[in-house]
Amino acid sequence: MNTSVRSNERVLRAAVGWGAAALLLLVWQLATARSESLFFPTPLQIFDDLRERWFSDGLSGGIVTDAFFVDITPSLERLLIGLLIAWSIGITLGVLLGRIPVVAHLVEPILHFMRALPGPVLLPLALVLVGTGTTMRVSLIAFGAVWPILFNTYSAVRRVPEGYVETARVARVSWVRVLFQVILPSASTGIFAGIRISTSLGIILLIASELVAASDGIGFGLTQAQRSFQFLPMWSFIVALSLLGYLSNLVLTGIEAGVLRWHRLQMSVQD
Amino acid sequence: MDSRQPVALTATETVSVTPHAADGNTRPPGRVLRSDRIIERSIIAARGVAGVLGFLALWEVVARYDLLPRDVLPAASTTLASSAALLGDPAFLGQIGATLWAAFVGFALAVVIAVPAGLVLGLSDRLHAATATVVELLRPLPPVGLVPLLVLVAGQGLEMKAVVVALGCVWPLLVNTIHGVHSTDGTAWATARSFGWSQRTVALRVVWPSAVPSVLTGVRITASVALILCVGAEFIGGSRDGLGSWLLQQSMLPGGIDTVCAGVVIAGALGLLVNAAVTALERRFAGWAHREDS
Amino acid sequence: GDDAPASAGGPTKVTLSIPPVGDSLPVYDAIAKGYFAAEGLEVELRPAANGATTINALVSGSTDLALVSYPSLITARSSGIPVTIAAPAIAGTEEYASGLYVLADSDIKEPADMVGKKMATPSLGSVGDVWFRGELLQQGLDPASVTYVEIPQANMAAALKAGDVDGIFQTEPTLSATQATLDIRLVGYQKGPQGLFATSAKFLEDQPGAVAAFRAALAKAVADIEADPRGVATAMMPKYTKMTAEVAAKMRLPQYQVDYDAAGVQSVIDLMVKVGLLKTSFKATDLYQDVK
Amino acid sequence: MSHALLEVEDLRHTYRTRQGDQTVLDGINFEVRRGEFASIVGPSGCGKTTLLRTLSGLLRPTHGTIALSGEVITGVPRGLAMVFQDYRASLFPWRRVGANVEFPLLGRVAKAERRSRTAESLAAVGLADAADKYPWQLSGGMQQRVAIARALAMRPELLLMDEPFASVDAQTRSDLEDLLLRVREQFDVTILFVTHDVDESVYLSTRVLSLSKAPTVMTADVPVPLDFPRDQIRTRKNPSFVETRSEVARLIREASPGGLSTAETSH
Amino acid sequence: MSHALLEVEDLRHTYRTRQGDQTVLDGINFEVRRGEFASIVGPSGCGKTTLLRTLSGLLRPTHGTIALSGEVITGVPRGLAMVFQDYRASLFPWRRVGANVEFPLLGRVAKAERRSRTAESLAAVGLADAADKYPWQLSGGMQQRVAIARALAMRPELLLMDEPFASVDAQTRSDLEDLLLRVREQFDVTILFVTHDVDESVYLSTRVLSLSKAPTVMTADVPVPLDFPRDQIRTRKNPSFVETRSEVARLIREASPGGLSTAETSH
Ligand SMILES: Nc1ncnc2c1ncn2[C@@H]1O[C@H](COP(=O)(O)OP(=O)(O)OP(=O)(O)O)[C@@H](O)[C@H]1O
Ligand SMILES: Nc1ncnc2c1ncn2[C@@H]1O[C@H](COP(=O)(O)OP(=O)(O)OP(=O)(O)O)[C@@H](O)[C@H]1O
Ligand SMILES: [Mg+2]
Ligand SMILES: [Mg+2]
Repeated sequence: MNTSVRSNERVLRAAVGWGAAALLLLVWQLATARSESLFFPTPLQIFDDLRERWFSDGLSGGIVTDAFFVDITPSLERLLIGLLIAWSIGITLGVLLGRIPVVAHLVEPILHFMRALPGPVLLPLALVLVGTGTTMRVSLIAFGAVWPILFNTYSAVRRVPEGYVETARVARVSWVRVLFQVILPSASTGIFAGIRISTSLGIILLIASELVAASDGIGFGLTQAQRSFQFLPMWSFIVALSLLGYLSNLVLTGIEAGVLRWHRLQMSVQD
Repeated sequence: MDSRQPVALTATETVSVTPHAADGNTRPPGRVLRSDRIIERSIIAARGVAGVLGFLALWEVVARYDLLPRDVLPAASTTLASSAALLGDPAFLGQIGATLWAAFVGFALAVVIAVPAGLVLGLSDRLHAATATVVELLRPLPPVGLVPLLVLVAGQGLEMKAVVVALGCVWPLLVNTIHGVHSTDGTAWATARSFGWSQRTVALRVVWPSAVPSVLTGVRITASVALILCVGAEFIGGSRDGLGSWLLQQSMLPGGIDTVCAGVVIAGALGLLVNAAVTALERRFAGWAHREDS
Repeated sequence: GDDAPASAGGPTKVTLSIPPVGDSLPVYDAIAKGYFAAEGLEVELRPAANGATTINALVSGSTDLALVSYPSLITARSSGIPVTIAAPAIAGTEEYASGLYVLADSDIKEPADMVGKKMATPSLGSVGDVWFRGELLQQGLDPASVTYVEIPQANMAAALKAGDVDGIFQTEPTLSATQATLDIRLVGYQKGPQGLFATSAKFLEDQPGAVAAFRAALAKAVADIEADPRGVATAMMPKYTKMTAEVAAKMRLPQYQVDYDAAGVQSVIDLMVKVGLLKTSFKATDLYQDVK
Repeated sequence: MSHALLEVEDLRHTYRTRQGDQTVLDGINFEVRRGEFASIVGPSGCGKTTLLRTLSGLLRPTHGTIALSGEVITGVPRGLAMVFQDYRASLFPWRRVGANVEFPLLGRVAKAERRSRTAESLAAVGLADAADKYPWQLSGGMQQRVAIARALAMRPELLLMDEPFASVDAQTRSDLEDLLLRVREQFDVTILFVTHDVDESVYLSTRVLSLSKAPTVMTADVPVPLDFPRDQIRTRKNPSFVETRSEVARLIREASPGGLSTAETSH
Repeated sequence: MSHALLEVEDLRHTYRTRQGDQTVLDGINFEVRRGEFASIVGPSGCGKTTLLRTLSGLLRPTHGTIALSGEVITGVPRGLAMVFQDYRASLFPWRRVGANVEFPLLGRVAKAERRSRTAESLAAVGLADAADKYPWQLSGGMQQRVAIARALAMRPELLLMDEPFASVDAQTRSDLEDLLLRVREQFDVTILFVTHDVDESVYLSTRVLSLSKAPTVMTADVPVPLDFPRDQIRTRKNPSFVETRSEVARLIREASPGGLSTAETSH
């Protein structure tokens, strides 16, 4: 396995991918530049606005503007806390369900039902039950994002070969180590898949939760721009969302690549 | 068994042939009878019912005795009664019909776009590399955040809802289809080629069937997402009809929380139904891929 | 129907987006009594979302007419969105009193006491918001010294009770419900034009007849209501919304406008400029056009 | 019939990988005549699978020609069938056993004919009853029999088999060996059989071809002086068997010095 | 040392399933003394795995006692290691070979000691170089050697092995057999070895225990009168080997009449 050749190829693929993306941007630019539509500014205008809005403070000013701390940071914070809650609950519950069939039988129908509840619509309920503060937003995000991680963990844990567990038991390994060194690593691919899905769901719910009773955040900014018919900022917020999703995915991919290195290698051997 | 017995390379006499499948399946070989499976299923079902009842009881108690910090949660009994009443209301059923239809249209749109695209991208490495970045940039866009913009372009009707649903469903379907194509076994591919089949025939007869389970998994995941997105779009975009806009109006009414709760319960039940339907579909068309489970 | 052209024989179909509240009473009355039909209109009702989304729907042509607030329309117009007034709708009165409420035992006696506190508003830049900021300005206070939180009307009572906010800007019909469960006190209210039926410039241009017919039908309904507000309300609200007859009977009604109150609207515009919600002022008369 | 069924001339293959080129086949020449059962033995990694993939047209060799019935092949030739080592992945799990056997005939052979060929092939491998099962409902040995039945249903002139019995247990393996010899008689098919089990190669074939380590050349072509039908116990006790076996084993050992245990890595 | 290393007394096990109860072990008695290599043979499904699972403490028997060094076991006892049949499901794919071998020692044995034991065990199975590879980068035989190394690193008094070589090919199998005999000497470990291959049992052991069909009892306890070291060719030619082998085969055949090949269907 010659890693330098591999990384060369990766660079090439990325270059082709970004080339295509740039091409698409160009098409977008040309199409919008000619239309003069109020609703569809050109990508150049959008990026200008984006930079102006959030990244114009220069190196001395710490690059990001004050608006960044109003529009972006609160959302990041809510998203992160919500996701962390969702992940901890989801993984814990998933392992419980996967290892104790009776628990699974008891709560599975209800969990499936709760999973099917449409997140944005829970907003009025959440407002009533949890109030209008950050708690409401974080719990909405956590509630929406917990399902994929829970169910992925559950099915991954169920699929952990019994041989692994028995091997550990014969070695008289404590249950804590069985959990952390056998069950969780063995289920880690499934868990990571769940983490990815839950992140994109979390972003959807973040936006939904910031639609009401908020005074900052991307969702709030988006609605305000939309309410005041400021289409350029509105697009900036949309692009910011896309970038947020892209970057969070990048981060997760990075972590996953580290943690699941063995799995990626194993897959490449079996190909 | 004399001295001319060849060395270990020959077949040594075995006591018996064990049905050890070479795939490491170490399940006891005992046959499971149909009636036993029924018994087992009913035990599981009974536990499920017990769980649901326990949950409802907990809800009832919490609501009755105001155990939550805010004393606004309607009781389980009240909510279920209003849900039942709603289900008897033809106007409300009409709203549900509208939601289901829009979710279906958007979902179908996503399938029609994503599955063929996934097949092509799965088969062509170059196209895959070329589109990867664009996909990665577009994928995280939360469709619900685009609703205001879409209302401007597509109004508040079926078109808008369908576009929101399709936008949300197209990516998981695409990813699952590509994954399905990639998971076609190399030997299966070589076997089909050894039949003297063209690339196209192989794609049609081997790659596609191999991809079906993964595609159907994508369908199962996205079907419930479709419903959630549709209701969300109606709720945020104030659509002309549908469960979401109905909930929106209820939530604006004083004391509407009871009906909102009832509507949410129905929305959840609807999601369960859709999921059950798609799971049945999956068992029917990709049962072979889930052989370990059955 | 979206953009259904007026066919020679049949009635003109228009879609109308309204919230299921007392503001929409003339519409319900006009439908029930056949005033629209008499004017050759067939009105299809549609639930309303927030003001901006509704205005977007007007522009996209998916809705022809919609009940929105003046600040929504004014903001849209100043951003160059081609929307205009189809007909005036409502104005605030002492009795209607859509305004700032606090808990009965609160220290807050007048809007100025809100400085440093939290106020719930149904949406930023809405009628109540504009009015409230104007009040502060008048007393030489900085409108930004109050924290504004967007909370749906239905959730305001709970937020006020829980102490999440110190004051709420409430309107009917939620107000009555809030008063039924919570001891609240009026601090100040907004007078003058509040809501209107908006339409797109394109619709007004293409179908001036339909707009004229719409105004005429509404005028008849408003006359009915002025003659017997309680009667109309108890008859119509339960029929078209989930409201019970008892609630409808007690419901407070706004002043329904038939004639365009250009001066009142101009003062809204000026106020919005003053509080910084609008960059440049324009003439209220630009918003309204007479049609045949 | 002036031509042998299969003629291989100066076949060379070099894998071009990122780690550099690796020459696997370095000039292979041989012929297989109609009716023969030729086994190819050679150390692991010497290129047996590569050879079979070039013969079946799945892989284009870097150099050299392959002719089937006198015609140089370019793609996958007609009249050829292949049985892979990995039975689990070579049967299609979404088709029942009968449908799997029928699969290569689709669009080529009329339905009635397909049905009868399928039934006949399945009967030949003793699986007439299993047509309606799914492959994964069968044991490994049975699955490999299905793969053989599928190959037979194609009525190939030449049947290529790549270590077909490597992943079944010893008892099943000897059952399958005898089955293969039986169907060979019944269907009158020419077989090229890759294995790395010397005993197996001698037991089954009329001729054993042995390969060196990579870069691979042919090191021997040993005829097997044993009559058919063969018998697991009697044939293996036969002095000719023992002698041929030792001969082939010696040839292989010479071609690839050193034990197996250090060479086996991966998959 | 008045006690045998392992004493099994009237061991019975009944699986309670929904289809009714199935008695698998029906009163098993035996002892294994320190230093012995005892093989257990018996027909498929007779309960060999069940027996090993009770001995290892993974399964609590319905009745009877098991004592290790005179102490009746309740859970998984100390001083015991087990090698499973399916090496793929017993090595952790996310740990490198060295880390796999080290795994049972974590938290019990100091780091330096762990390192040295791991190195020693891997060297003993001829895989000193493979410590930094992942298990799936190795061949099946090598993986099974890793599993053996892991068991050895635990320095068990008693090593239980459940058909450990059933899923590797014949050549590798005989290599592994010899390896096992070597490490047994080196580490001076007592081994209880389950197989259904009679030749293997005789070749490896000092003693062969044979089981009947279920409900299972012990039908024979045959000492193997062969010296160590053993040799794949010479030992198997030895008349004592041939005789013991026939004896055991006869005992088994008597215990379980009936053929095989029809029995194979699966899952
Ligand atoms: N697609 C490929 N790309 C690069 N190298 C390959 C490829 N396929 C095989 N090789 C290499 O070519 C050599 C011969 O492989 P091949 O599979 O033909 O051997 P084999 O004789 O069939 O071995 P075995 O007995 O293990 O099946 C090996 O060293 C292998 O690593
Ligand atoms: N967990 C279980 N529950 C119920 N029955 C079981 C269970 N495990 C094994 N059995 C049954 O007990 C019997 C003995 O099984 P066991 O696996 O011990 O046999 P074995 O001798 O190891 O067979 P093999 O040689 O095939 O490995 C079988 O009939 C099997 O069906
Ligand atoms: Mg090979
Ligand atoms: Mg067993």
